[in-house]
Amino acid sequence: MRKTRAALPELSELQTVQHFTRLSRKNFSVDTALQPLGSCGTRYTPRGADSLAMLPEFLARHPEAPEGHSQGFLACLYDLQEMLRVVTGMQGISLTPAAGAQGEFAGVAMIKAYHAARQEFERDEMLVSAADHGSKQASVVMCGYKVRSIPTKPDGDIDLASLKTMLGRRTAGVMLTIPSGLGVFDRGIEAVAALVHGVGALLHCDGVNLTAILGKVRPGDMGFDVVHLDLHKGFFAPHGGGGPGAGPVGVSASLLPYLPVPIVGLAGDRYSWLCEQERPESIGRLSAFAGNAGVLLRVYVNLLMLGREGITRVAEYATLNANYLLKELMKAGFEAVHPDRRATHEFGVTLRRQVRELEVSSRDISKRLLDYGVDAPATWFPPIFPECLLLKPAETENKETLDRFVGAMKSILKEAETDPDLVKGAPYRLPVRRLDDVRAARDLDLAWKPANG
Amino acid sequence: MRKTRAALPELSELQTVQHFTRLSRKNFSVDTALQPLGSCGTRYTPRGADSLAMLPEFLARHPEAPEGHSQGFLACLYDLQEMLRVVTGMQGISLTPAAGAQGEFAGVAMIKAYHAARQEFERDEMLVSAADHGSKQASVVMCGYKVRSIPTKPDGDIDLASLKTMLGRRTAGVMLTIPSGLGVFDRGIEAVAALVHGVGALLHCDGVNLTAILGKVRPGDMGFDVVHLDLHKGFFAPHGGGGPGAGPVGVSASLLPYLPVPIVGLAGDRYSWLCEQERPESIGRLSAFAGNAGVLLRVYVNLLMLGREGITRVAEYATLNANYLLKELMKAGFEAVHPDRRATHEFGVTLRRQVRELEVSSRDISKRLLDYGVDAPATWFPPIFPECLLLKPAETENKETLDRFVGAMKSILKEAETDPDLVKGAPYRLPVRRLDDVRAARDLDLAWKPANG
Amino acid sequence: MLGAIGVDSIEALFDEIPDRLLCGTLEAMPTAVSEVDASRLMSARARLDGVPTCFIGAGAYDHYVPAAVWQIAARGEFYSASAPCQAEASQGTLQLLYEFQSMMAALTAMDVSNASLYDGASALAEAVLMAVRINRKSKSRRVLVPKSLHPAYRRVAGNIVRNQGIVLEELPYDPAGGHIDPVLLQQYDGLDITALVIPQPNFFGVLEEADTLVEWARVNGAVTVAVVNPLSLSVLSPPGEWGERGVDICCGDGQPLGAPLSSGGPYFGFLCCRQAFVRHLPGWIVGRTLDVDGKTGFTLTLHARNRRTRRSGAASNICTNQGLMVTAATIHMALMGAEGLSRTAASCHSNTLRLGERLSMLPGVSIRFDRPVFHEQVVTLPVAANGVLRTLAAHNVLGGLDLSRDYPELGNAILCCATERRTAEEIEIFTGRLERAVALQGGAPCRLQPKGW
Amino acid sequence: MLGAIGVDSIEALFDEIPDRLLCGTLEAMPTAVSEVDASRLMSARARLDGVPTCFIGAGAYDHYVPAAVWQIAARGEFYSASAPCQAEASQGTLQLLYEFQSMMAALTAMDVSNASLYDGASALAEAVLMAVRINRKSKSRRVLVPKSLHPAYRRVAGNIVRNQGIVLEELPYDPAGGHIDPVLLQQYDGLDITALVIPQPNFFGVLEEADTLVEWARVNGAVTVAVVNPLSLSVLSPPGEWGERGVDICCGDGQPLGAPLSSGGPYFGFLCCRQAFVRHLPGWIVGRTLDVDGKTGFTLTLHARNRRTRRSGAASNICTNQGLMVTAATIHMALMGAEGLSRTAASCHSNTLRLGERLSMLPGVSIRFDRPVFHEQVVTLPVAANGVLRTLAAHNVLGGLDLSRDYPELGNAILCCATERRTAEEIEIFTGRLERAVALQGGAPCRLQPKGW
Ligand SMILES: Cc1ncc(COP(=O)(O)O)c(C=O)c1O
Ligand SMILES: Cc1ncc(COP(=O)(O)O)c(C=O)c1O
Repeated sequence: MRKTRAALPELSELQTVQHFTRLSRKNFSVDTALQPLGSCGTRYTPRGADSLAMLPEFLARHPEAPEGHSQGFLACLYDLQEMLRVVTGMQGISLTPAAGAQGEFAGVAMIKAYHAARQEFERDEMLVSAADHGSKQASVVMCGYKVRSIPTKPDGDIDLASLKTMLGRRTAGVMLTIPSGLGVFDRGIEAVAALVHGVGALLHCDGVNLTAILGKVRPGDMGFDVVHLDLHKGFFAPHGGGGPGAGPVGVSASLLPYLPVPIVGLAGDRYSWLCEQERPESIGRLSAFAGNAGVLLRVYVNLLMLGREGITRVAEYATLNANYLLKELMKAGFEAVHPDRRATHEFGVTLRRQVRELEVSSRDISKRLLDYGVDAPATWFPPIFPECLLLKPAETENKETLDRFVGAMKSILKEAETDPDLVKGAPYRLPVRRLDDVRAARDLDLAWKPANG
Repeated sequence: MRKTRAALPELSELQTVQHFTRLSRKNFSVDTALQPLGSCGTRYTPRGADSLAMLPEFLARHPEAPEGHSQGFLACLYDLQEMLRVVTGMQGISLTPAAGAQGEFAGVAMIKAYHAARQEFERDEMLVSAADHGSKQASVVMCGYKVRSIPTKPDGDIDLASLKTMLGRRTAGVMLTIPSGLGVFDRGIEAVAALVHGVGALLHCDGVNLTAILGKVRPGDMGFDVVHLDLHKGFFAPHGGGGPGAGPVGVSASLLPYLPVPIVGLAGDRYSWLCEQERPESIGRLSAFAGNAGVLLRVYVNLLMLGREGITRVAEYATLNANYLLKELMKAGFEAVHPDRRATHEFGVTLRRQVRELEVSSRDISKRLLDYGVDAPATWFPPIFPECLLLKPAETENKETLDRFVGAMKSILKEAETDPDLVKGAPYRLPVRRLDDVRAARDLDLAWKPANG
Repeated sequence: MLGAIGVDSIEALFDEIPDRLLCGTLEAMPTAVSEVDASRLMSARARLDGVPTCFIGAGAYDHYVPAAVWQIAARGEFYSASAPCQAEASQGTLQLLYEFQSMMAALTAMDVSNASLYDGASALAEAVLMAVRINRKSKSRRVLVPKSLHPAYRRVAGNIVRNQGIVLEELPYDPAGGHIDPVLLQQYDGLDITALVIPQPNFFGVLEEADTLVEWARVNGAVTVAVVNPLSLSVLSPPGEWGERGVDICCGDGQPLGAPLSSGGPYFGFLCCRQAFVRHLPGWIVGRTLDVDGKTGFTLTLHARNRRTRRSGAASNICTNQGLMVTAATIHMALMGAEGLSRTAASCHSNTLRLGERLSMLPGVSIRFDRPVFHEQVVTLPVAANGVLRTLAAHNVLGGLDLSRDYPELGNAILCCATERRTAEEIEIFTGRLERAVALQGGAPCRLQPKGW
Repeated sequence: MLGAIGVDSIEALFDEIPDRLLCGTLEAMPTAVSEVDASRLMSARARLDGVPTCFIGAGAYDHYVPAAVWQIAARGEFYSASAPCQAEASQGTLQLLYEFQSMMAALTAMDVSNASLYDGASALAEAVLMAVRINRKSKSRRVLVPKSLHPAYRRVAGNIVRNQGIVLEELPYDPAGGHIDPVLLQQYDGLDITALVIPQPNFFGVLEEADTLVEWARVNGAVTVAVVNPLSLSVLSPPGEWGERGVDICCGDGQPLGAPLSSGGPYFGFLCCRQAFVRHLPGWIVGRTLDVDGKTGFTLTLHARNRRTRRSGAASNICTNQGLMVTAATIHMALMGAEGLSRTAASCHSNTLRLGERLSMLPGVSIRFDRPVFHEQVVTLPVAANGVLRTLAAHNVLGGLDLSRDYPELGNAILCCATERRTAEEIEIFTGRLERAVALQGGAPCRLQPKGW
């Protein structure tokens, strides 16, 4: 038995409501910030998708409810599997990974299982694009592989020559993001796929940016063996201040047996769970039940409402917005990372020149953007391009908002020229001024204690 | 057929959500303002009451649904009638009036019907306490009565001597608020009731302040013939920026036949509507269906959760808070309207002296309070005490909040002494500075037109 | 706190209440229950009522409300805001009300709108009172009210205006068309008629010859009062354009604009009029003005404020209105736009026509009136409606409203409505069930084979 | 916008995609439906599943979630916020996460907590990886995992750590007590064991001898990992106080803290540890720091940031977590307080005991284990569980989890749970139905007379 009561707050309902309502108002968010530039790919979730995913019966459904009490729910998941199969062009889908990183892990684990089934144990390397996201390193290591980095050419596409020299009998797979983390579509993707498959390795796609090409071109058609999606980024599930997500994986025929469980099956008109017993070669389950079911339902409803026409429209409008914004920023004197390429739904702007000439960093500029009511993009990604702003205007932004953003960037540039300290001191108009990260990491204060008030 | 499309906005869902979310953030409210001082008696509605009143079946219920599909809903209303009967000590309740003013009208209309049934058509006067609310005038006129005003003594109680001279064969009824609009409990109420009944007139109670004495003393026991409650003020229904409300009326035996319909009846274990046919002497219905049913359900759930103990606690805490605040403000140099009386759940502080000496008005002070994050009380009520602040701290406020309020009042007083223009220019920290009411009434702009942007 | 006040118990704060009046513990009031227990009770009661398929309209319509509407309207900042007495601290609510007034003006094609009344029926009462105030030339206080107007509206208006010597005179409807035959008005030519009320569509769903009626009134010096369904105005000619100059006053119930059925309330009434009559408009009115810095802001204006202060001359007693419902309606209209509203209206209309078509194919069942309808229609059955409707209800279908109480002359008639939410399948089920229910009551024999319903 | 970009169609923006890869219209993807239509489909599917009375626990518990929790968590400012990368624009989320960490530390009596992981099972995998990293002295990578731990947790942990040479070794449970008999551990005395996992309560609801197990691990140099139910910690001894010095790591699933069942997710995993190990803690961690003006603020700290940048050395791939669920849990804990949580826990416990008592009175039915339980328990039936549970489900009762797949050695055993939401009446219904279902399967004859269930 517990001896002393846990030191939780003891508040009235009104005090609780007031406290958290006030906290909420300190956040930027899609619903409130002036120009949310799709940081982390955050998108608006239609309120209808949200409500319909939370019908009382769905909220009350126990994960171990018998299939007889689950046909409605399973039908939704099954339909979602089918929709994702169609839009990715893959052969099979498992919805269960809880986020992009877990989907990424599942992909690598399936590749491992595939080679293991072929007894090709000498394959111990994963080749990862140099422009890629940090989580890949960890996902690969978690599967017992070594990582090697594939260089990209100045135009952003994979350097095929280098790739050729790196591929071999030790290659288990190659991991790319398409469109890439800098928003370019790799024009040599078919050649890449051919080379990879040529050595018996598999091609792994980070689908976090798939929204940009939805309904235009599909990973399955490009030759990928596995793709994971980030439903809370490109697929309209809410971001919730950092989650929950969902990271379904789609696979080509060669990886079908290894898909993580559970999967929803259909026999006649009856839906059922396919689990470890039914799918003995599966890499298994990755969470206690079936992943973030509530997120999946939201995405399902949203895809229903978007339909065939809608998904293409999303890709088109997002791409239109990005290319317009890129052009306007270039007109305003900013330098594109890949000036000769089309933007997809995002693009990089490098502030190298400004940083050199004006002694403000891209971080200063992004903090100053906050004062303009813009939820500024992260400045530490992609790692190979320092002092770069990655911009991803969602398809829901309109021209006025984009023009306002360009206006803000222009005036910040002017501020940086005339009064750099102003920019360096930003932000000024938020609940706090610039925070001391170094202090946070050094004098760790991670939990309230009576002593530290 | 319509020729030109109505000029409504055409927005995307995200734009709509953003616009109204941003608007909402310009409001003070119980959930956000630092010290909501129960302006208009606004109270916190427990979120549970809210959710349970909005169960899908209740929201989907058609007002003309047959009784067979309404037993659950009717049971709630019936129970609420019974609870209100108990807490008011009256003989019967009709829940149907949509707000306090409609309940007030219903009360007067029932008094009219009562005298009409007795053929006492010479009764054409209503006596209304001078301290009372402006809506009474209109309610009385709407029933074809003349209004006469009853003076109060300096201590706030009704002047019995004057009352005696005013009462007579022309008196239809006497209307009081108890506790009064200035927060004093009329100690002579029994004598008043005896005098009124002595001349064959009826006694009408505005129950807007009943919360202050809930579970302590009941209108029925004091001799009132009719009382109307304001559920969105004292009874925890949300205020919604001005409604919807609910203004049930309770009556003594003499007015029972005249209660407005519909009422819920119970025969055996079956609930039914009692309407015009079943209650032929009723003053009739006051809205198309049964009033603001959703508000009534909220109040019902809340009374369930408060229970017998809870309602008394509300009265006690509200009274404690008011008396504490009064004492602290008096210590801080403010003058009570009724310094020798107990406060009930509210009290008046007169700023006569400050206004005279410092040349700031009570309006200036209340606007300055807004800068301190306090949802300031109205300064135009009660009408007989100009330059008065009526303070009504809800039972949910704690000592810290009350002390903060006293602190704010003290510093405003200091500001008024040292820099009166500062106070006169308030507010400064709100979405707008002080608004020009005169211009609003003179250059009427009541609807957007393409021309005026 | 007790110490500061100088008492030693909370009870002492109630010492001005005569002891013999204290009620002691209210045994008849139940003791408190927790939110869990309350939820159990309320869920059970809600389940008891279920969610039958609804074909009743009659003033309350089962429309789909987009999820965004209430998710935003329910934000604490709207929900728990007090009345906007302190304009500077209520700009959210006030701007929203201004937008509401603008949208209602656009929808009705009237000059101005107030910020809501309790419901459609009481709004009609206020409209009649307003008409009497406006029409100074008329001494008769005779108001023509068609019998084709909603019976509850007629009753409510009567109950509210009755004591002011106003006579509501019933205009019969044409037995074939279900509308007011303009020829009928000739009997009133040249008489002193204060006002004419024109429902559109009328209670039977039938369209009146609005232009002709308005012209008659204009010629005869009667003020015109339109009673309209706001959703219908997205497709039907708006009252501001009826006849040559439009109507003088227009009112109705706002329920179709985002209010769930919820057993009849809260909905809201609206009231619009010509600019010339704005000073007679009851209820709150919000005006646009400037603050001391010249920035646009919004405030309550005209008598709305004064009503709360002045004790004389107030023409209406309305204080609290239906703020939160107006909040929802404003969001609803902004979200739907004129385009969305007209799509909903068209879809309701085609459903109603389809229903009429299907039902009138049953033996002995026919559409009662031969004039065009909107939204609902009267259907005549070969047997008493009462029993048929009861049988349908037992199968969870609410088949319409029995008209025998209010319109015995119509025989076995019911009023049926099929909103956009009703599916073709539900209409088929209704048709099939109706046929069998009629047969059961000894009407026409059953043509259809049971299909496993 | 096209003009600014210099293209004449949106299609042109996709011109870097090789033509032969374009997928054209995706005929297999359905066309768009409106929100009304989606609502019809989803409601029908939800209704299909219904809301059976749930006696299943097994890692997901049917607790009541106070309405305030999600009304606040669902505010757009939390719901649609992106990840808190720009700390200054995310102080709401960040302070909330800091409060979450504080409350979890208080509840578990551990030094620090992270800001969440996907779910309890994957949190265990992370805890095992962390234990391996921490225990540098141990070379074996052998981790003892009791068979009394949730089977899905064991599988998930295995699937995730499998490729890193970590061995999860199963510890059998005591057949009489259902717990780990500490004597059994003697076989491992002095061996190189990297970590010991201790579930409390375990999967069977049985309480382990946690103090003894922790002491064994301490003496034998094994890192201890507790897997706990956070609600139980309001009454049971917290892991930080087990044995002499408490455990090293503690994890579990946060579902009981405000997450609806919702088919298994989204829930959230939590992970707490000693201060000394904080730099090994995966997932986001929020620290309190100061801004340039010395004002308190909050920011992501430690490697959380770095993981997103640096491509090497990351030990875990977690990026997105379960932010919104943590938001709800934080509000939930603040609202309930330690007092409220322990009341819920006590109420679950007494319901479970009552259920055990009632069930074990049935012939042939018995409680399987003789040790004290919390929250759930194993019940042995006289016939195969499968058929009995199916019969119960047909009567809308989910009678528990069939253990025959994961624990065939237990025979006809089910795991039953009765949370605070289950009423005495529901327990009686379950008991009665179970008796008859057993009889139906040829078990003991029926003792009870049907009571009209
Ligand atoms: C390119 C890329 N891949 C993978 C991830 C990981 O996805 P998640 O955050 O959903 O786990 C991210 C997100 O940070 C990402 O940006
Ligand atoms: C004393 C008093 N009586 C009556 C009313 C009218 O009540 P309601 O606003 O609910 O119509 C009010 C509110 O303004 C009031 O303060």
